[in-house]
Amino acid sequence: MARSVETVSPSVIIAAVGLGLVVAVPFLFIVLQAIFPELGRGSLTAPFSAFAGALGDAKLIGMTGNTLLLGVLVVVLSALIAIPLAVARALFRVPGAIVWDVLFLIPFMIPPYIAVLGWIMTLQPRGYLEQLAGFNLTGFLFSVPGIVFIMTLNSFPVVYFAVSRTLETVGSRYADVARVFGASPMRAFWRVTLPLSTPGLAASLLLVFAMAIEEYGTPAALGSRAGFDVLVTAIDLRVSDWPIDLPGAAILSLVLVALSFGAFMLQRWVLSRRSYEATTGKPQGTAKRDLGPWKWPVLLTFGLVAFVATGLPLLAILAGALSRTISGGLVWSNLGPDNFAAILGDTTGALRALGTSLSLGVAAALVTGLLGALSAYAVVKSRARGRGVLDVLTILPNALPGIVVAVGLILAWNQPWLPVTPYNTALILLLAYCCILLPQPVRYATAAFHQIGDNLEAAARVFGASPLTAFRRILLPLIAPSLLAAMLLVFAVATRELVASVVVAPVGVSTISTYIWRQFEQGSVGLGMAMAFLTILITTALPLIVLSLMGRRGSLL
Amino acid sequence: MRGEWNSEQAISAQNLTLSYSGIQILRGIDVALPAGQTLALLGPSGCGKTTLLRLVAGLLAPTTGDISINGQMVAGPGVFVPPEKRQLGMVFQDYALWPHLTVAGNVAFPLEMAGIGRAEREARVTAALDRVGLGAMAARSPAALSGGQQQRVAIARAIVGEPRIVLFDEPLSNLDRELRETMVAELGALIRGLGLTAIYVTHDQSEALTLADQVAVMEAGQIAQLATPEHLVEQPASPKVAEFLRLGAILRLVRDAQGWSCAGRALGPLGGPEVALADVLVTPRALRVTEIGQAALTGEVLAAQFRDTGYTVTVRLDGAAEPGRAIRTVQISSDTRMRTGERIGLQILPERLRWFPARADVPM
Amino acid sequence: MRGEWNSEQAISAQNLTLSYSGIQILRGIDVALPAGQTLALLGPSGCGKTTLLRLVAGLLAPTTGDISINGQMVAGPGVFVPPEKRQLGMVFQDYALWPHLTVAGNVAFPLEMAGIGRAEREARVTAALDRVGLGAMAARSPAALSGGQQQRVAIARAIVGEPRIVLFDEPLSNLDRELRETMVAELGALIRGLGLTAIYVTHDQSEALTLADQVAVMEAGQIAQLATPEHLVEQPASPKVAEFLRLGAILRLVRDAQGWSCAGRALGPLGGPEVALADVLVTPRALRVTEIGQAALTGEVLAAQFRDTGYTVTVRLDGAAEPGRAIRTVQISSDTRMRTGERIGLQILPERLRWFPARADVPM
Amino acid sequence: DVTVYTAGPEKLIADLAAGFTAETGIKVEFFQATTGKVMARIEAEAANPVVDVLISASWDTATDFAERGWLVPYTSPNAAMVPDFLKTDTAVAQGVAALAIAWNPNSGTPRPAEWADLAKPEYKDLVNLPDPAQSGSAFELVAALSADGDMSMFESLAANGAIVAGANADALNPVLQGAKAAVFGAVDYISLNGKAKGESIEVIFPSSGTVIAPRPVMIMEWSDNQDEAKAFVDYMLSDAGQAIVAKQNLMPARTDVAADRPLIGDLKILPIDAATVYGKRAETLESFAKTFGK
Ligand SMILES: Nc1ncnc2c1ncn2[C@@H]1O[C@H](COP(=O)(O)OP(=O)(O)OP(=O)(O)O)[C@@H](O)[C@H]1O
Ligand SMILES: Nc1ncnc2c1ncn2[C@@H]1O[C@H](COP(=O)(O)OP(=O)(O)OP(=O)(O)O)[C@@H](O)[C@H]1O
Ligand SMILES: [Mg+2]
Ligand SMILES: [Mg+2]
Repeated sequence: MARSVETVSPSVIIAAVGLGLVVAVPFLFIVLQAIFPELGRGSLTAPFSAFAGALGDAKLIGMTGNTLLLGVLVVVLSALIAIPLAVARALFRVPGAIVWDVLFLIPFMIPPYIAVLGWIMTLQPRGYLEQLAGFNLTGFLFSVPGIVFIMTLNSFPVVYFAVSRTLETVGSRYADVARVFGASPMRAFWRVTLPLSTPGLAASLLLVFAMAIEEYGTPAALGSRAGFDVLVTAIDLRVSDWPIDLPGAAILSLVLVALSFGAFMLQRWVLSRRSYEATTGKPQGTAKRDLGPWKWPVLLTFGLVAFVATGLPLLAILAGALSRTISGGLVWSNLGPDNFAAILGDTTGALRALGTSLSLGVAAALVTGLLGALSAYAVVKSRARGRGVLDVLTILPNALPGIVVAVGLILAWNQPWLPVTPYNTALILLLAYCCILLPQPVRYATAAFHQIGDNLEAAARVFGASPLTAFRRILLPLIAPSLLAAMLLVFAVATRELVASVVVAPVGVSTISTYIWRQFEQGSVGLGMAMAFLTILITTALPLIVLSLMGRRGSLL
Repeated sequence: MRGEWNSEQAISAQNLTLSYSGIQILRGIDVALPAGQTLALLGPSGCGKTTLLRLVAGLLAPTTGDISINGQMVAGPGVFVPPEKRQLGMVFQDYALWPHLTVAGNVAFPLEMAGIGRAEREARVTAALDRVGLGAMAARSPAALSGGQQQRVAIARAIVGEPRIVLFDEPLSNLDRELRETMVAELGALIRGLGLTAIYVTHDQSEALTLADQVAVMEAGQIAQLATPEHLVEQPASPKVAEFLRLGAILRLVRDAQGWSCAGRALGPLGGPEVALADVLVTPRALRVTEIGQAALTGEVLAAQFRDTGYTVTVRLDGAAEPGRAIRTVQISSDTRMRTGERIGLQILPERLRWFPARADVPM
Repeated sequence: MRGEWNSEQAISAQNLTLSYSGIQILRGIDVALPAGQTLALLGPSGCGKTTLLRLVAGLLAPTTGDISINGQMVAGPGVFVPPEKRQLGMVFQDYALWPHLTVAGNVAFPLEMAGIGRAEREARVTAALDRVGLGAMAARSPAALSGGQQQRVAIARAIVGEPRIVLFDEPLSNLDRELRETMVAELGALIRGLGLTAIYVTHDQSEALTLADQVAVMEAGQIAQLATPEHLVEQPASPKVAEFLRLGAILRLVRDAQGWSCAGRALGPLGGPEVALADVLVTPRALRVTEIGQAALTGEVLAAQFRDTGYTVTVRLDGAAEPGRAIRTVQISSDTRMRTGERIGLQILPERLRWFPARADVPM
Repeated sequence: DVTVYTAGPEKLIADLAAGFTAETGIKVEFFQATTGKVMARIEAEAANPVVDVLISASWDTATDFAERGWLVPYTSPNAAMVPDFLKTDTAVAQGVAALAIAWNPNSGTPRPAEWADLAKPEYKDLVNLPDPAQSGSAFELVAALSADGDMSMFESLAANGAIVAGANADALNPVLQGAKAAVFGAVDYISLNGKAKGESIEVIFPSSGTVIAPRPVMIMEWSDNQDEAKAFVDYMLSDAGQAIVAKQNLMPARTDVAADRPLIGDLKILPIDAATVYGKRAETLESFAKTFGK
């Protein structure tokens, strides 16, 4: 369409600049690192010399296959668990909806290595399960299904939140229309409601896929025993012991990026084939239905999933935290608040870490929320040229392992010629979190924008709103349920992000996760678990407040 | 999908009420519509027409009262038959097209649900789209259609399955007049041809009067009058119905020894009831332009607008406007264009008047 | 927001074209609308009316051509003034209400954007809502309104800021007739009272002819005729326009020595052009019912429908339908109800005919 | 100020920094992580480095950095009592860890005394090995015990159901809980710390010998704070500094500092020819992985 004469909207410019800063810069340096092995030393010699070594690895194909398999399995299982829950949550009055939301958010707050450790300590021989119930599930735990299961527990909420928010927008109206035309409730769901929630579904499955192929903790802890190596394990090997192979890690990361790029193109294709504009200029009431006789079965399902995904790991963590020694097991004489007392004794260190992480979490949520919404707007709603490039930029960090992002950030921001640099300030952590987590708000907001009819923004413009005002007053509130859910995810993950934090944290700054991790390193598993448990309790408060405020405004319940 | 008709009522509702969160939207609705007939619903914006259709379709459950379709109770105390079991078609006021399906996909949906095979389905979709003039747009997304085109897709979707009962919620409101007339004819032919039962909400009286076997005039959640079109036009049940149908002006007349008078002007003996005060409906057909000298009523031309088959002339009657009441105006038709401001005389044809007992508490 | 008028054109467009992905939607549109005037856009569904409004509003940029508002070019080669700088109001065909704002919030938005203080804003919102009869619903969500109520919110939002130019896209399509007439009067008063310039898309000719200073009849992306309402009714530019406006029947007449004849029936000398073949527009006003024996034309009553101020009677003319052409029917108005099937005679009033040169290639 | 990057335990560097600042008034900024992360950071920062003093957990880095010319030659006066094999021109050990068998006495298995014991049927499926690919010292142990490419000990371990379980902590944890009985090649001080806290764990140094992992301290050539960095190295090797090292259950580098644990002199240290061993690193890892069916 002939729009070339229109000046580019400021939203698009902000999005472009923000994406450039947060994503393009570190990514560029990762690519440069892959090409120029000596980049760290400021030298551009021997370009491409590392490719043969990294890509020539005989196991690469197997690992790539494993990675793909893992990603696909986690995606499928996440969808199977999350979609029914999301449907119930979006279309029906589920008692305690906010509580379930918060419970499903908690898996993100548990650092993955702790969650895995919790699972190992629960399911392995003589683990908590065996101590309490007399049997163990070690065979399942250290197998591909076990890995998939545990990773799914950490990622299905992404689907749950995206799909429930998308479905909330769709409401039951379109399905009702289908029923008038003879569709049974199930067919109406399969033919109308579910396809209309494609934006949220596709976006979240993409996110889950990228998260799954990029996650290190679980496959490393469980997969090596199952002989199941994935690309991230190989990447981590390259940076875990001397000699460090940064170019190799960068190159393998690019393979991961390529995989997620493929998934992204698939998602784009799905979304561009059809229109999903369920929010029109003729608003229709979307009151939620009562569950009726389904109330208890649904509550039971929610309860079961929450118990397995959130309750069990939390209990395992609590057990670890309350045990004086691991070898002492779950006997009364071995239990006590010693670890909690120790944390409270070291209040300064713990509190500082907590304060740092919470403020970084909030800041990351705000920055990625804003930037994500603007980028998604630029991609979905604007007609700006080059918006495809922006869309690609928002997907790049999706599959980058945290450590590689961290290296990219250091390479980028520690250049001697930079007059000012966020490096060695807490800002670099914020940049790292934003880069790693930006895909969440972007995907969520993209999905939400796909649902909004164009005339709603057009009307605002006609009535005198500048592009930014129209964005703020009309579009932002309309995508708010999705965006806020994504921002809560960002908050939850940012408060416990470890890998990038460890590498880029300015000297002397510790975050919750680095604090916990250092306790582990010294063998103080109990201390780390106690800290983890406390911080989860504290970080839960914020989502709880946000969700109940939104619930009161009626946009979520 | 067509079935055998029985001679029972295709749709009947007894004493329906509906409240949204305490506000009564519908009260005491009784409808009985024999199979094969068309009921037009007329009524002011917000009076509850769409709500009534939603009740019949099964998209809402009545607060009290019951609904039967073809003799089977579909909604009532302890009974609720879901929409898909009611076998209807419906044109939604806001179209409610599925955005993710193409035009053809939207129209094919009812056939798919009825389990009709692909080949027949495609043929029928094409036929339905051709019927509404959108044969060429089958593959488009509904979002890439104009408003009227979308509305026509909604119509095609409602009729493609030839359901026994079709509910039309202002199905032609966004179509131009030429198309509207064609579509009215098409729909009429379809409804009669297949013996469909239809409820047809419209704001266009000519549509209502053309298509309907019965017309229900609704007002504030109630049915003010339910009658055949002729009956409605000739014998509106109340001044309000007459006003709503724009049948003419309602004048309040006072009787004295000489006969009736209006706003102080004697009109002579016009017949009418033996009461001191009465409201009378003066339709344009009850007035004839005559010379000012001989005229019972005189007035000034306010406007002359070309409509359909001639000019509609609005005349302000002479005589003091009574306090608190609108200036009395009447409309007549004329095949010449009268000048605004021209003064004319009007003669009343008593046999074409319709009398209502005046209710002193309701100022007209 | 009201400004000084200059005597220039408030809106003008030269040679506008618009294509969506290769398909030409609008072609060679030229419009010039002086300040304070109202232009009605009439045209069949899908002809491009909404698209034209969107071009004027700045929601689309023309493929070629330019648009000026109050003498300033707002769209053209290398120029594009965004919508918010064009200071318009608009009623969208699909209302475009914001679901997250209340009714009052929707209506207040244009005032907020204009930076009007809270107190004045509230007063004006209340006034605008009262104007459309929704004063009591200010605090509701638009989703809890009926279709017609939503449409009225859209109207209130468009006029609350009293913008210099208002674009109405079928603003009354979902309102009942009584309300529609009230609203037409309201809008007319507002437009004239504030000296607004308006483009008004409608399918209701009476609305168009009532409100508009000029009427543009569009057809397939082009403007077929742009004229004053009187001119349009009296002198339609083409048979197509006349047909679209439903002004009457178009008959194809053949001239021979005795004068004109239609489908084999001699009509006598009716005047008209000195050609062998002509199309003539026979409006209802050009026909008078007469005795069958003396009548130039005879026919059978097909239908008699009550409309507005009398019955509209459709008459099928006698005489063989020419192959490939529709059966010739004409409409007349009558203040008595004629029986379907009744045979009547019709006399032609030659001075009320409108002649068009017949184009043999276009079968009528 | 000195900026220290360390791969050692956080408590150690925190105490050293505090002690140093108390003594000299010079502030110490430190960054603590695993060897890999510390090195990745240094590599990435190389264009504009910030680190003054590096404490690595792997001697190999010291050799490599010296070859690159990134290190300043410095011999601390306090290093006199550090054995020669724990110091070079450019690096000196801060402390030393050794690899050992970490065995859970509650596991119901007999107390192992030798590496080879863990291949016995009593330990079937009950032995963890740290992954030599992820830990430099574990690699050295594998190299030392598979001299001349003889993988037989690991083959028998694998046959006995021993598994390779991630890095050090991942290997130790199941032993503590009792899922496994012993770690083959645990880093001693972590297990000793656990024992001190009451965990049921015993650290056994096989008399056939083990490998040690000295923790070299280096001063970076680009440092603008050479004097302060040297002062810090001096402090680390002072009596006070070495006592702090000993408190973490590491062996002090100075032979004259006592510690509450077996010291270097008490252990038989398997000889390692770093050049050859690291020259064959890839092959060794490969055949190790093959042995454990990875
Ligand atoms: N996105 C699109 N892609 C292709 N064609 C389109 C698109 N949007 C509209 N059209 C076509 O453009 C033409 C003009 O549309 P427009 O909405 O202007 O019609 P209109 O005159 O307003 O009709 P109506 O009276 O039905 O509202 C229509 O034929 C429509 O099918
Ligand atoms: N969710 C709701 N809550 C409260 N009132 C509602 C709700 N939905 C509709 N109403 C009210 O119910 C009444 C009837 O609405 P309905 O849609 O049936 O009107 P309608 O006769 O179809 O009007 P229209 O001709 O404008 O479409 C309206 O006054 C409307 O304001
Ligand atoms: Mg309605
Ligand atoms: Mg339109």
